[in-house]
Parts: sequence; C-alpha cells; structure tokens
Amino acid sequence: MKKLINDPGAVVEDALNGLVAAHPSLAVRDRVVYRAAGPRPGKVGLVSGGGSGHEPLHAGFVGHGMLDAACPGEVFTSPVPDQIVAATAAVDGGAGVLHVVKNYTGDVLNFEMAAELAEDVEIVSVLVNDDVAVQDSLYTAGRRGTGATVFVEKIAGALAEEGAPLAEVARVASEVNARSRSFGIALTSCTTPASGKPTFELPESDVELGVGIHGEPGRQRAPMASARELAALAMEAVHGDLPLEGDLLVMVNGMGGTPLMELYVVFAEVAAYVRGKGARVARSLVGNYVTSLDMQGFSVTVCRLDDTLTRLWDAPVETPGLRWGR
Amino acid sequence: MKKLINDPGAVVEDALNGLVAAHPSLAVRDRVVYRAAGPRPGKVGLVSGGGSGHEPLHAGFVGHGMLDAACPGEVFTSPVPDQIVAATAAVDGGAGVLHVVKNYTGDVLNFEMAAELAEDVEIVSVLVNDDVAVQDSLYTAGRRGTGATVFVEKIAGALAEEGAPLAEVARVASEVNARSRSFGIALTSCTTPASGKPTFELPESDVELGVGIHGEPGRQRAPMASARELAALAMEAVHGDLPLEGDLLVMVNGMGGTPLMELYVVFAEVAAYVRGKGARVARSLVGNYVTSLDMQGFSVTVCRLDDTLTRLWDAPVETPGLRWGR
Amino acid sequence: THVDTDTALAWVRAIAESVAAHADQLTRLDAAIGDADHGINMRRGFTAVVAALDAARWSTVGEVLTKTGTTLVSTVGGASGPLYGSAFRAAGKALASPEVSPEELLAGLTAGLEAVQRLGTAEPGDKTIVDAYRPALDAFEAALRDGADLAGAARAAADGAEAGMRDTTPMVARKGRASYLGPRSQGHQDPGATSTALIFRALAEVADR
Amino acid sequence: THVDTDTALAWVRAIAESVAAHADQLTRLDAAIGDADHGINMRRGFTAVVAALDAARWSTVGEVLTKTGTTLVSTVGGASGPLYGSAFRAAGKALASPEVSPEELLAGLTAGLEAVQRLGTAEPGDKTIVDAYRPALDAFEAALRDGADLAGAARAAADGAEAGMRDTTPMVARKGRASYLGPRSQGHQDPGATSTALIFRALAEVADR
Ligand SMILES: Nc1ncnc2c1ncn2[C@@H]1O[C@H](COP(=O)(O)OP(=O)(O)O)[C@@H](O)[C@H]1O
Ligand SMILES: Nc1ncnc2c1ncn2[C@@H]1O[C@H](COP(=O)(O)OP(=O)(O)O)[C@@H](O)[C@H]1O
Ligand SMILES: [Mg+2]
Ligand SMILES: [Mg+2]
Ligand SMILES: [Mg+2]
Ligand SMILES: [Mg+2]
Repeated sequence: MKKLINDPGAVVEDALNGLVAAHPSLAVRDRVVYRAAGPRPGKVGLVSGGGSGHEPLHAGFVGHGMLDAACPGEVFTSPVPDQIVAATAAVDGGAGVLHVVKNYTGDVLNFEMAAELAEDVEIVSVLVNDDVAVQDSLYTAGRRGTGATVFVEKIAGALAEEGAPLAEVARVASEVNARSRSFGIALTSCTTPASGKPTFELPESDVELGVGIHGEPGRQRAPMASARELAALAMEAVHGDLPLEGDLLVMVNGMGGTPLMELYVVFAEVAAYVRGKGARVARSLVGNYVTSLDMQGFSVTVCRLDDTLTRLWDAPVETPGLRWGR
Repeated sequence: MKKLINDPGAVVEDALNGLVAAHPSLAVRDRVVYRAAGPRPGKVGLVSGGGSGHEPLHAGFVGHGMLDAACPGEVFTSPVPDQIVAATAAVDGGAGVLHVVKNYTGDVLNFEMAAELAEDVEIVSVLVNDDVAVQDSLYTAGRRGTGATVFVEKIAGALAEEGAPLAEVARVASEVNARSRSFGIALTSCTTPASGKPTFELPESDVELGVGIHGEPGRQRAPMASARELAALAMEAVHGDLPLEGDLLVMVNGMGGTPLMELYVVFAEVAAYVRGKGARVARSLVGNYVTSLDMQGFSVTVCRLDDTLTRLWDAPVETPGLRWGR
Repeated sequence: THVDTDTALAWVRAIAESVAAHADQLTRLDAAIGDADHGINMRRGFTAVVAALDAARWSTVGEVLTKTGTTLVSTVGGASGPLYGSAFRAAGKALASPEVSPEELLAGLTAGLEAVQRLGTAEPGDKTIVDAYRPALDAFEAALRDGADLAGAARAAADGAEAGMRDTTPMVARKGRASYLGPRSQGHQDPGATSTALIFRALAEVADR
Repeated sequence: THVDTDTALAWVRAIAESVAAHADQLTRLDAAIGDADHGINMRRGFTAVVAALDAARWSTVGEVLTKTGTTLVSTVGGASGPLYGSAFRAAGKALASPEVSPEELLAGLTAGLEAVQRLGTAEPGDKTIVDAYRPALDAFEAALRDGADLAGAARAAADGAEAGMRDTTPMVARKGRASYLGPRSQGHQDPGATSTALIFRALAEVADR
C-alpha cells in the first residue's frame, strides 16, 4: 500500500508541520496544536486529543469557536499525559479548561493522568460515547466516542467563545453527547503507515457493520448492499437508541477513502429516512470529518437539536476543518 | 470494487439530490445546480460544468461569491449543451454570463454548441488549461484544465459579486488561468461506478506522473518515492513553466482517496520547496477539491497572486466546497 | 436500391444494437488511452435515440438522421456527443427526402465528416473518428465508381472503416484526450475510430437485407 | 540471590529487546481484536526507556523501575501506556533500595498489578494484561513458598504468564478495545497479555544469568 509520507515514524510530525504551514492561525509545539493567538483571558479553554489518522479531527478543529488546543497521538494511539498537561496549562485563561475525551480506555486513562498532574488548573472532563454499535454495559468498555465529537467540540466551543463558565460549557457538552448517536459501516479496511498492510481483510462481497474509527472490526459482517440499504441499516441502529424526532443535526461522515459523490448519495438516503420518521434535517454536514486514514465507508451521526444547540451550532467558527460566519 | 451507490446509472442524480438536501441554498433542476435564490439583476452570471466524479467541483462551488450554476455531466463525461443552455438562460441577470470551461475536447465542444444555441445571452468563455503535464502544442489538444479551475471560479466569482462587468470578469478569469499551473501524481487508479474495475493498473512499485483527473494515464510512470521526492517532482514541473516568485496561492489537492494526513505531509514539502525558491505561500488550500472518485494521489496548483487577486481570493464565499467570510 | 426512411431507421437501430453489444469493448479501449467512458456514452446516446425515433413517425431520411444527431448531442456529452451528433445532423440536413440514392447518401455522409472536422479540427492520422470515417467514404465512393450498388458500396465502406480503425493502433494521438499521452498512445486502437467502424458495419448489414 | 540495580537495568533492557523482536506479532494480534498498534506502542515506549536509562546513573531498583514507568507513560500512549507505566511506577515506589529480596520483588510486582487494576478496573477473565499478570504473580509466590530461588520463581512466573496469556484466547473481552467486538473477540489471544508474558519471560532470563 503506497503512502504519501517520508517515514512512517515521522508521519504525525510531518503532517502537523504541514497543517500549521497551511494555517498560520495555528501553531504546533511539542506535539500540541494551539491557536497561535494564545488563550483569551476569561474564556474557558477547550482541549481535545486522540490518535492521529482521523484528520481533520482533532487538530483541524482548533480555532475560533471550537478548540483551543489539540493533542494528537501517534496514528490511532491516544496522546500521552505530557501533551495534555502542556496543552491544558497553555490554554487556561483563568476560567478553567474542558477536556473533551472520546471514550476509549487509552484516551480516558491518559486524560485522567493528565488531569491529576495539571492540578493547578480547574478541569472538567466530558466523555463522548455516541457509537451505538457498542453496547454500553458492564461487559464492554462502554460505547465509543466517534462522530459526536465534532458536535460536542463545535457547540461547546461556541459557548466558551461566548464567555460561559466552565460548569455551563461542560453541561452543554455533555448534553450534546447525550443527544447524539452514531453508527459506521466500512467497505474496506484502512492501512496504517507503520504496518503498510490492511488492518483487516474484508472480501468484495461484505461490509463491516459498526466498525470503529481505528480499523477495529465491527460486531458483525453483512453482505454488501445498496447505499439505500446500508443507510437504512445505520439509521435503524441510531433510531433504535435515539428516536428521531424534531430538528436534527445530521452528519454523513466519510472515512477518508470514500468519494464525496458517494457520501452525497448516502446523505440523500439518510435525509429520506429522517423524513420518513417525521423528523427534520435542520442542519447537516457531509464530508470527511472523523476519518480512519484511507478506509472506505461512512458513518452517520445524529444529534437532536434544541434552540440553544442550534444557535451554538450556527455560531461563527474558523478552523481548518469547519468554517463559517467568519 | 464496492461503491456506496444504488445504481451506477443513477449515481449522478442521486448525488445531486443529496447535495441539495444538504445545502438548502442550492436547487437542482434538469441536471443543473443553481443558487436557490436565483440570479441577481445586474450581476454577471457564472456557469461551469464538466464530468461528475470530481466533487466538490463543480456543483460544490455554486453559491455566493463563486458560481451561479453548475452543469454536471455523467461520471467523467462533459455535460450536454441542453444543460448549459438552460443554466445560462437561468442565471443571466442582464449583465451576461461567463462560461468557465476546462480545456477538454468534450467540454469545449459542448460549451461551444451551447453558446451558439443560447444566442439571446451575452456569453464569454474562459478556457482553463493549467496542467503542465501536457504540452500545449499543435500535437495535443492543449493543456488540460485541472486545479486552477477552483482559483478561476473563486476569483472571477468574487469579482462578479462586486458587480464588475462581463468583460472585466472574463479578463481577470483569464489572468488567473494564465498565472496558474498544476501537476498531478497518482498512486492508484480510480474505479468508475459504471465499470466497477480500476481504469488502469498501477503496480505497488510505481506512480503515474502527470495523471489526468478522469483516470487518464499520465505521460510516464516513475518508481514510488517519498512525499518529499514526489512533491519536488510536481513542483519542478510547475516551476519549469511558471517560475515561482512573490506571493503564491498554493493548493495541495487530494484525488479523493488520499487521507488528509498525507496531504498535509505533502503540503509541508511543497511549502518548503516554495521557500527554497525565495517565494512565499501567501494563501493555501489543502484538501479534496478536484477529485477523481476514489483515486489516491495528489495534485499541486500554484497561482502567482497580485494584490487584486489576493483581495478577490479573500472575499467572502459561501458554497459547499469553499466557505469563508460568511 | 435506394435508401428510404425505413432503411434509415433500420440503420440507426442496428447501430444502437451494435453499440450496446460492443459497449464494454469501446470502454476498455477508452480506458487504455482515455477515460473509460466511450462505450457507456455511446450506449446511453443510442438508447435515447431509439426511444426518440420510436416515439414519432418520420417521413424523410433526413428527419431520421437529424433526430438521431440532435438526440446524440443532448444525451452523449463528452467529445463524441457533439462530433457524432453534428455528423448525423449534417447528413440529415443534406438528405431531406423520403428516399435517397447511394450517391446522395454519400454526399450526406460527406457532409457529416465535414462537420466532424470543422468542429474537431482533426486531420487524418490524428487517431480519431476521422481515421475510420474518411477511408469509409473513400471506399464507398470508389465502389460506386466501380459500379457497386448500395449494398456493395456500404460493404466497401465498412471494410474501409475497419481498416482505418486498425490503422489507428500505431498512431500517436494528436486530438482528444488520448493526445495527452503523447507517444504512450501508440499501440492502442482508437475508441472513436472503433465506434465509427461499428456505424458503417451496421449500414452494410442493413443495406444487405 | 537478590535483585540489585544492575539486574533491574538488565531486566528492562531485556524487555526492550524482546518487545522489539516481537513487535510485529503484538501488532498482528492487536489487528485482530484491536487497532493494530500494540507492538508499535510497546517498541516506541521501551526504546525511549532504554535511552532514558542510558542517560543517567541509577542507585536503586526502584529508581530504575520508576524511570521506566514514567517514560512509558510519556511515550506509549494508548491503553497500555498508562497501565504498564503505572505498574512500573508502583513497583518502583515499593522497591526503594539498591538490592531487594525475591519476596520484596514480589511485593513490588503486586503493587504494580494493583495499579493496573485500580486504573483499568479489569478483573481476571476480562481478556487483558491482568490475565497474564495475575497467574504470573501466583506462580512466583507459590514457587517461593516451595523454596525456589529468584531464578526458579521468575521461571515459574514466566510460565504462569504464558499459560495465562494462552488462556485469553477463548475469552470474550470485557475491557479495552477488544470488548467492542463482543463474542467476535473469542478465538484471539490478547495482545496485552502477550506483552505481559514477554515481560515476565525477560525477568526469568535475566534472573537465570
Ligand atoms: N477533435 C476530435 N476530432 C475527432 N474525433 C475526436 C476528437 N477528439 C476526440 N475524438 C474521438 O472521441 C473519442 C472519445 O470519445 P469519448 O470517450 O466518448 O469522449 P471523451 O474523450 O470526452 O471521454 C476518441 O477515441 C476519438 O476518436
Ligand atoms: N482496562 C484494562 N485493563 C487492563 N488491560 C487493558 C485494559 N484495556 C486494555 N488493556 C490491554 O491493553 C492492550 C492494548 O494495548 P494497546 O494496543 O497498546 O492500546 P490501545 O487499545 O489503546 O490501542 C489490550 O490487549 C489489553 O491487554
Ligand atoms: Mg491504539
Ligand atoms: Mg469522457
Ligand atoms: Mg472517453
Ligand atoms: Mg491497540
């Protein structure tokens, strides 16, 4: 598998250099991506992080109206506490810092250790766990955090930008997570730069249902089907856990290797499904937002909006990955 | 090759339905995508079009500050004159219409026929031909239009939005094209929905230099190399035809199947190359803008800016594919 | 043996069948030096043509060919749509009667080639439609000169088109998408020349009935 | 036969070598039920550990193990970084002298396991590091009780860890990334249990010298 890289060991570093070269409003220091302008006094700081390979998540969501810093780990590997501690200290504008943590054992443990170490800063952590492919039970590590991370970071970021206090930003972030669900389907595996070989084998005839964003296999395989059928499968899984009602924010997310044309085909089916339930797609995103390197496939994430969340979603944002209003 | 589609024959239609479902500011009628708000009296209308499979090009660039209408053909096939005639008539606000045409025999002929048929409207056509992989000579159909299309559509669109007359919009569009060059390198073939098989075979050991955006093979194959070497190859081809000087607008464009992480790795190398020539990356784009379905690879497009072009590039734009300032 | 409106209809329908039967081959040829859509384009166009012709009654050869050309322009896209569309339209314009002689048909087909060359500015040797179309007409004309009837002339034209088609293989393309490949276009038969050969072979078959 | 600072250094270096030699295997195991990075993570971490240990002089067993843990926390990431990092740090904290007895070592390693379980809340049978770590300590303790020396106890621990590692294959994962697979995690050996077995095998080899 060919990769546009110089060295598998340097790919995260090289990509971060490219990111900040393309976006002068960002800066990178010791594996942390910051807003170049630094923290705004009195504003709650937002820090997130996770394995690399999911671009634009998370570093591509640093900027006005969203994150203050992102801590990218190695490819598909949680960041280490050192990064998180440094980021937390650097973005604290005196109003405390929100950690947005995707629910993976590695992310959770590293953020926990960091929070203990950064004892001078007031920190609240919000766990994102929207993936209905995983049962949230005693017998799992709980639901994974996937697409809803984008919603949480955008909406909490907007609220922080407005000057809301940490407790309020954390409350709304948790609420967005609670109102959001995701489900993903892969047509192919991804290939990490380090291994150079597909993480799993998936025959031409099959898809992987409920795949993770790190190339983790899903709960089951199913025969390849039409966009309509696959969209219905994903939406049924979401609807089974979060009845579709009222105004929805809907993301059809590409996993990195799927043409945008196909994502729009899927979105048309998702939108029809939503209408069929009597709900409304009030806001939407179609594109690559939480990727898994070169994996082909899609995930759909739905959030039940209310007026406040809609207002915060619409608020200006200026990051490499999401931008409107400025 | 698995595709997220319902039917290869309906993929363009289905994707356009998804596009307008996701973007209520757009409307689709008879295979033409328009701004839903309709033409603005006195504003020059901008119409472009070309084969589908290059998303977000062109339909994803319809909106404030860019195109007024896009005519998507079948996958990798120029649109037909009927679409172009309808689009031209619909977006004419009395100030005439600019046709932005990529230099392919099919696009040129279909736009020419349309321009003849739409005789009531004042039309000027601008040809985009930025691809240095092809010699512009009597022995070819001339250089192809690729990445510079995005620059031409953005900058001419901004000028039209300011109320400039048709001749001026056309002049600046031509100037942007004249100041822009591109070069593309493919790591893999693409696979069209209709054929379901890769258009060409490319061994693991090789890349295709100067590949076209429709899966046309390039002028030659070369051994797979590092991001640094491939970026240098592309930049040398560009620099050989358009010496890199002053302020540059640089796009590192993904062909649809390349992870964003890798595009940033390439951008870092391109930026270093530009600095090495004593020029400056004043503005940049990194991402999927002119794709070839699921092809892996990248192209780089460079435009030599001046103050006017920079101002027009920075002007507000609100389209599915490019958005800032509103 | 003249060409009447029914013969014209039969010819176009025969083209549609042949193009559909050879669609994969045309697309494969286009994959080698183009963008892998020529068969798909031609099949889509001629499927629409048959539907359009079925939907009305036609009283002249020219009407049939003009409708064919107009429909191709509106449904094919790509380079081949305007080129073949204009060719059929030009031929149709020249053949505005219910029945035309072989000589008149030749004149109509010649008008079609002129339209292709006017639009696409390709010369013989550029590895295009022209490289099958031109020898087809030359053979048609020579056969008539030698006293052949319509069937004989059409057979000669089809043979000429196929020879021209085969002759495109060693050529370096100078027009259309294949020209981007430069010398790499050598060794591949041109898809457009191949579909032109199908068109003339269909004429020969219909004329033979 | 006690464990001194040099033994501790030799042990950690032996782990580093073993992890590097088995990195591909660990990653392959992780590809089956995780995200294909465990070998890469462990190699990156222990490479950094060796560099850190080489860069200074160490006067107690605890210092060596604490530095190892701290470096793992700072360089591994993922689930295994905090877990192994905390284990080595907890063991290091318990072993603050230049030389420790086998019993003291057992106490230190037990503190390590407690740290892993406190942090990760995994119980035996959850298909994790714990499933190799726990039987290793049980075997170590039993061997000491039966009069074994350090080398014998470490050998027993390595055997116990490997048996525990093998026993993870039929388990359904209930912690970590593999738990997402539910029943599909059965039939695969746990990568973390496998690296734990490498760690105890390295101890046995060093104790044998
Ligand atoms: N300028 C031209 N004159 C004549 N024929 C041409 C010209 N350009 C292209 N062609 C023909 O068109 C064929 C390709 O048609 P098609 O694949 O349908 O269109 P496109 O190249 O736009 O995909 C070529 O094989 C060639 O024979
Ligand atoms: N809660 C836990 N307690 C103990 N060990 C765990 C726990 N979660 C995961 N592990 C171990 O971590 C291993 C995976 O480590 P690694 O691949 O490096 O991290 P990640 O899963 O974050 O990619 C698993 O095989 C398992 O043995
Ligand atoms: Mg990992
Ligand atoms: Mg084409
Ligand atoms: Mg073609
Ligand atoms: Mg792992």
